[in-house]
Amino acid sequence: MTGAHRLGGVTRLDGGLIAGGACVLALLLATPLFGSALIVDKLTLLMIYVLLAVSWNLLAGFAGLVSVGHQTFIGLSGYFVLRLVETGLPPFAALLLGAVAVLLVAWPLSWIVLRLRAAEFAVAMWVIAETVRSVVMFDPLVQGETGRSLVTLNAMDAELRRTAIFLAAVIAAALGLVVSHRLLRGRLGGESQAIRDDEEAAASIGVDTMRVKRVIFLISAVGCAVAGSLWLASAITYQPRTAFGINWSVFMLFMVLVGGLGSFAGPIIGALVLFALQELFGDFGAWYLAGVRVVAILFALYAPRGVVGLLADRFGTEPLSMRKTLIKGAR
Amino acid sequence: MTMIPIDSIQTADPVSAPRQDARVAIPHAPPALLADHLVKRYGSLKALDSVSFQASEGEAVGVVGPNGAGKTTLFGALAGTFPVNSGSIQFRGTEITGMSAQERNMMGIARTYQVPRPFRGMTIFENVLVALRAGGGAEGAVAVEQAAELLERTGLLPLANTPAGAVGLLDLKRLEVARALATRPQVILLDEIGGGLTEAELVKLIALIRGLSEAGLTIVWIEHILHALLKVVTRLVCMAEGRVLAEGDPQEVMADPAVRSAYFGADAE
Amino acid sequence: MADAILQALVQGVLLGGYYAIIAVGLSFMVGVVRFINLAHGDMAVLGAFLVVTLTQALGLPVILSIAIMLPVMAVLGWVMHAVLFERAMRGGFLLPILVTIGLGAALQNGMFGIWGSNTRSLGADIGQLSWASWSVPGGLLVGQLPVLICVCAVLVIGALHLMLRSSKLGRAIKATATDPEAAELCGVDARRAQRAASAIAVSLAALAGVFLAMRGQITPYAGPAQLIFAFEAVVIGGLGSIWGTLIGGIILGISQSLGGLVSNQASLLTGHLVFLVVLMVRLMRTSSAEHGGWRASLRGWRRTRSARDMKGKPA
Amino acid sequence: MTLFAVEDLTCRHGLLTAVQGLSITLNRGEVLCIIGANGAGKTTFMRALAGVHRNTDGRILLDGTDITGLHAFERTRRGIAMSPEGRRLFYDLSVRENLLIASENARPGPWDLPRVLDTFPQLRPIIDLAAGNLSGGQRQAVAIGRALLSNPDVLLLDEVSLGLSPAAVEGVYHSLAALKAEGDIAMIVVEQDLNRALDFADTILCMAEGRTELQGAPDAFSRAQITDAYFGIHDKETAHG
Amino acid sequence: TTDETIRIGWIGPRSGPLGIFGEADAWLAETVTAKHAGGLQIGDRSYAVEIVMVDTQSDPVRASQETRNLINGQAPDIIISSSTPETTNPVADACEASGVPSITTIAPWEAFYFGRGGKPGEKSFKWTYHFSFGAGDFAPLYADGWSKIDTNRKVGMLVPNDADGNAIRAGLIPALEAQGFEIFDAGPYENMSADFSNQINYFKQNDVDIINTFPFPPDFPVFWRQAAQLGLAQELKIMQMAKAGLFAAEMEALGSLGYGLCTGAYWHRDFPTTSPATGLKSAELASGFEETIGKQWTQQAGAQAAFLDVTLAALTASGNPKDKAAVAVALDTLTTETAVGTVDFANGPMPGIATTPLVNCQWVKAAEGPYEFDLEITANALAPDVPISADLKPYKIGG
Ligand SMILES: Nc1ncnc2c1ncn2[C@@H]1O[C@H](COP(=O)(O)OP(=O)(O)OP(=O)(O)O)[C@@H](O)[C@H]1O
Ligand SMILES: Nc1ncnc2c1ncn2[C@@H]1O[C@H](COP(=O)(O)OP(=O)(O)OP(=O)(O)O)[C@@H](O)[C@H]1O
Ligand SMILES: [Mg+2]
Ligand SMILES: [Mg+2]
Repeated sequence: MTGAHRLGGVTRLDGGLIAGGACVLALLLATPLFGSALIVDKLTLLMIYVLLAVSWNLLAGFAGLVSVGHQTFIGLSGYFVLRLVETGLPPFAALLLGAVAVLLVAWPLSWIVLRLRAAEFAVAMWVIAETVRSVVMFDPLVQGETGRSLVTLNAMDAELRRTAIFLAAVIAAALGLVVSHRLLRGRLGGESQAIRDDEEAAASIGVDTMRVKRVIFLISAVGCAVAGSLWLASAITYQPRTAFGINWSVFMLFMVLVGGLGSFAGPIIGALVLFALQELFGDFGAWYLAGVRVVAILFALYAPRGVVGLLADRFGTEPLSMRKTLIKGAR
Repeated sequence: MTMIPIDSIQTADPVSAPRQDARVAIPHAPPALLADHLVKRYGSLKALDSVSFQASEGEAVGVVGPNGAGKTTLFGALAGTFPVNSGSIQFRGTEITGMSAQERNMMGIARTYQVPRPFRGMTIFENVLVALRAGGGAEGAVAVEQAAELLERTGLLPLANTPAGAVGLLDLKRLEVARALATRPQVILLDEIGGGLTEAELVKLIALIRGLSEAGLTIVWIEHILHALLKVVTRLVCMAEGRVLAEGDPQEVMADPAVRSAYFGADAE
Repeated sequence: MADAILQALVQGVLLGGYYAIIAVGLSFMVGVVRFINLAHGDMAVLGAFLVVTLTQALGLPVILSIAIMLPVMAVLGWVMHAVLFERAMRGGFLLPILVTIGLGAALQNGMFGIWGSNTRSLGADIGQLSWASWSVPGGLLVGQLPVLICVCAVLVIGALHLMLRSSKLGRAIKATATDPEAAELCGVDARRAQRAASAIAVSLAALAGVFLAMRGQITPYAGPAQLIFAFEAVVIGGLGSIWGTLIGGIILGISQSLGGLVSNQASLLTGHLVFLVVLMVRLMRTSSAEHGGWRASLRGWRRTRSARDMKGKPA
Repeated sequence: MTLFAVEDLTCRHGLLTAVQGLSITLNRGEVLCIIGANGAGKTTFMRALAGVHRNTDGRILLDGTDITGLHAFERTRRGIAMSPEGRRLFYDLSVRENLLIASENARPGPWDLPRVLDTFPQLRPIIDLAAGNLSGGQRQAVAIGRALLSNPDVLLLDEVSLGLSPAAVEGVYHSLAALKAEGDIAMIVVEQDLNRALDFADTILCMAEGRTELQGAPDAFSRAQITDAYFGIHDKETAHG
Repeated sequence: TTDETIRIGWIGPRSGPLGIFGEADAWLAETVTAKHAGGLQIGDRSYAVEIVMVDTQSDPVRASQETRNLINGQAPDIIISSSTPETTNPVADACEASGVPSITTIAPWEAFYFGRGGKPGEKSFKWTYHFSFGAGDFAPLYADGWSKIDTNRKVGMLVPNDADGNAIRAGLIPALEAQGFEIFDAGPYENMSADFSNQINYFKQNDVDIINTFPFPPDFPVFWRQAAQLGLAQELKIMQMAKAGLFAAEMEALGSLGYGLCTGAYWHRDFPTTSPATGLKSAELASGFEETIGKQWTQQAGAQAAFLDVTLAALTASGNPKDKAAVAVALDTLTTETAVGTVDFANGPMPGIATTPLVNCQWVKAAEGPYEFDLEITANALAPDVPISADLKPYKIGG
């Protein structure tokens, strides 16, 4: 039978999408050459959204763990960056190191919270975000509620800084997508989905459930942390209540839910939708925010597989599906 | 025995007579699986009430008993799905009582679920592939090839790329077997995998399991379809109310009055 | 110092009364109905806004406003269950979390759209009650409103307990929660029972919201903070136990006020930490019970050597 | 007039058809026993009758009215009560509460708590115990009592004697026989004990793989025919009475 | 007949929890635009004035984002922003980063300057300017205000852990001690606390006559009701708020406990000033607000008008409002009259900072009129031009 079967290759649609994605990436990297500052700034935000959505989706969509406390890592990385800059580190080094330092907190945390399930996990994460915020606010550097600005970044030329942060955001988002793609196509992806579908059965076929969950948890934490430090770099102002705000979770939830929980393309679509909604209706203030939530509820109840699910139903195949197909015939 | 004419079951056998070539355990080798005085409580209920059980290397053991006897619970305890309240379990002489389900699988114990528990979000192929990679330690093209082979053997190949959530119960039961086998076990615990199969399908199933047994796999099989069970197993354990009622040669166990009243529900007059 | 501790304990207990009442509806939903409503805090705030509006815009007496608001919120809870929760409950544990967190955020912004940003309070509408106090022997002063809230909490919890224990509806709700199908077989309309449970929980939340508005202020965004307190009280008190909610609330209140004694900044933090510790201890206790004792369970917490290394499988 | 009629009932679990085209009729005072191997579809059939399994085709008529579209609780209130497989007591509630729930939501009728306690006197001493702590026989008594408190016209009993000691089985059948003698209630009983079934039933229905294998008066079939059908050893010559 | 348009970006909270600060904005923007419909004469050119309004929704994240969008999308010549460090700091940061001049106000200047990492003495920010009262202004204000009645000069401080609070703790407490007050600081606490009994006991034990607090506004009623419950309010002579108690709405929410509370004010309808940008006198600003908005006047009416005064003055002083550097240079030394008095950047405490005066006020039960509370001016040491309208009365529950 050797050589009689193999994994299905990339479909033509997906090939097109990947090629298109590569073009978009190239285009993005070149944007600072021709795009206005406005465009660059907006795209930076979009990239941060993509990174957040991808990170959160890893945990919720593939490991079945809904966290409403991932703002912990967003806020914490900002704080670490501030602290590191205060010690005299150059800001860009601090941005990178701050995000990585989040692992120091996420790793021990994972030992505890990953033993919790479902709602207990969700709520415990939220309380942890609040707890970490309280602790961070003890540091006189952040001045309690008020927070602090990353003023050292202002020393840099505005144009250069904007470009650098934008490129960093594009690379981070692209890296996030590539890493999650590799992971999900690999052994870990299958195992995490198995855990999501049935943790007990997954253990019974030899999946080290704790390890898999921990790896995914840490990756999603680092993803959020990188997004957090990019956010700080572009906003410059750090405020604990905002950085640790539940709103981050609501946004991540919205993007992933609307795009398609547990799909690869979903978070990207979700980020685009949120971005578009914000551009179009952001001026309606609270009613816009309420509307965004209502849309999320409607999706949760009536299209739980999101836009990607709708597309899949319409066209028969899911775009950029993580599904592995078995094909007859040697390569 | 008023209600179950064993002879008639045997004559209805579509494959062959019961196996006579039972593999005899090597005298001093430790049993593949040894459970000693297992107790499992659910609140006030003792689902396992001091159950001792053993399966020698390469042996095929059948487990029968009325509903709620504790058969599935025994499987859970052996596979490490949940910890027992007391008692100990050994695998080839190694103490495994405190080990997790995953570690036991890694050592070579695989189980199927009576109520199938597929990974519904994944295809049949992916279900098997994840088991091959996680428990079976296979990688790359080899894993794919082995998955295809397992699917072939369990008759699931045509459904390979169908989501597991979308196939019927019988196919899910086959998937249970394929997925357990994918972890390359030395002991496989089969829980009512024959229920609901047609005669023709039963024939295939029996052939599959006998093949496994002949390849040296230790098999423990819970089944209510006796005639199928008896074509594979060389020893029978009957449980009732969390205890082992009788064990030994299948014919003798079936004839045991306690078994007849507890399991077959008929008054042993 | 002893004086300060005594005072802190008394205040903690009184504060706990409020936490108990904000938590009891949530406890009822989570523990008895087995539905997690992350919009609980926002429903509390919504109830409070209704009373504020009835009282301040229409000039009704507070008591009358509450009497009008409670059934309105009950109907809202009923409808909410019929339209949202029922559907969400069928989708496993994920959907209720997603739906109710979305609902909460939608409520917050909707309330903001309607009532705007001003902080509102019922303190002025209840006159002296909002600050009057009794002095008790030992030089302690205890506020009348906190005592009233405490008494209310005990009454509500007692009533809920009685309702669950010996009313037709209570039995129907409990039965439905354990086994909706068996309940239907007994002639219970399971959906109605669950909707009624939601109606009760939502109106209890709203009542708590009114107390919040009496003892402090409310804004459309005040809900999530209340939800956290409520959740902490429920978990500390033990899921599924209605009286436990009272104990949980009081423990939370006392932790916060004792924590405040150490450092004012540590007050809320202490509450969070007590919650996390209780959660962890309970987790370890369950796993130790399952594994037959603490030692065995600790062994389980330590990751054993990889079984694959130990034994090795045939390649 | 026929009290209870089922026409061509088919039930599915997802893609699996668990019951295929079953039809029965029943009058007051009549008892139908359903027998069949594990997984034959008996429970699914009973659940469909009671209205808790809703993925069905076919019609169910009570007193000539089509009740197919009704919810389980509505059927209970119209006179179909079931003691389900596994008893399904409310384990954290007391025996009294278990019984009260049924009587509170029942239509008016002859059955009330005292009468149930007279019928099952063994429940008196344990009335305030949590149902989860009862023995198998006690549980079964509570489950049947609970069903009776709904004052049914049609009583569905799934696995009446399963897990009961012979004495307990004797007791239950004694009560059921008395009920049958009163002639007000029609009963459908799933029974694994063939002798019991043959003794107690006016009609037996033997199922295998969701289909009717045998249907008719108990004495219309030979023992061999029944046992063959019972174990799903499907033989076209001997099946169908 | 205008040659060019000056575009002013005005970013402020108009919805969300801080929305009350922005109530007057739209009306003031209209008034100013209408007044300059014929063009603003700068040098020899006349410019049309366009004010672009942006709502932060009280969200610092959105404030930062919208500022960048505004800068990139609409090329404003200047950006102005006000009300709380949570608004001004992110906006100023974004402006500084993009090289657009900005003026901000209504946030203690220390919270603005040090909160953003400014260093004392040196010119830390190139593009961002701020005028407001400062923590240092409170000591003379209070020393004057509290001396109007007889007290034991023991002061309890209730100050949270935030930028305002830290600035106060560092600056005000020593200054008050220097003025001969005995200070009892209950220590920093986290906002949104539900229980203040520890602090109240501390104050009671030390028998304070005066309490001074700078709370997050929603915390104050919780504290104050508890203070009444625990008998502290009954023993006090002066309850001095800052940050909280700026608006009548807050007092209304307190009911009878609100009569007699003291608060500093950065503007009042009795200020003897005129706003050049709107052309309205203080009393006119207040009544205009009440007519247009339909609510009781707030300090924001005048403060925001002053804000526009400074903005137009800076643009005018630059000589060329389209030249960002020129605007910034003009701001370095700008001195101008506004609705809140003289704003003088040349002699500010830090480069780019100007201070404005405060008066001390007491909320009293309104004698007449449609509103429940009136704000009486009781002390004016920092703004001697402003007339005192009432004597300070010792606090008594119910007024
Ligand atoms: N998770 C559980 N919680 C409480 N009781 C349980 C649980 N699992 C099983 N039981 C009880 O334990 C007893 C044994 O159940 P088990 O599933 O082992 O029976 P079984 O022999 O496999 O029966 P069947 O032939 O019906 O599959 C039953 O009374 C069952 O109700
Ligand atoms: N919830 C379910 N989902 C899927 N399949 C089911 C479900 N319940 C039962 N089945 C399947 O439907 C078929 C009929 O089951 P049913 O429980 O009706 O049989 P039964 O005759 O009552 O068996 P037993 O004697 O074991 O009680 C079986 O193949 C069973 O596996
Ligand atoms: Mg079983
Ligand atoms: Mg059954």
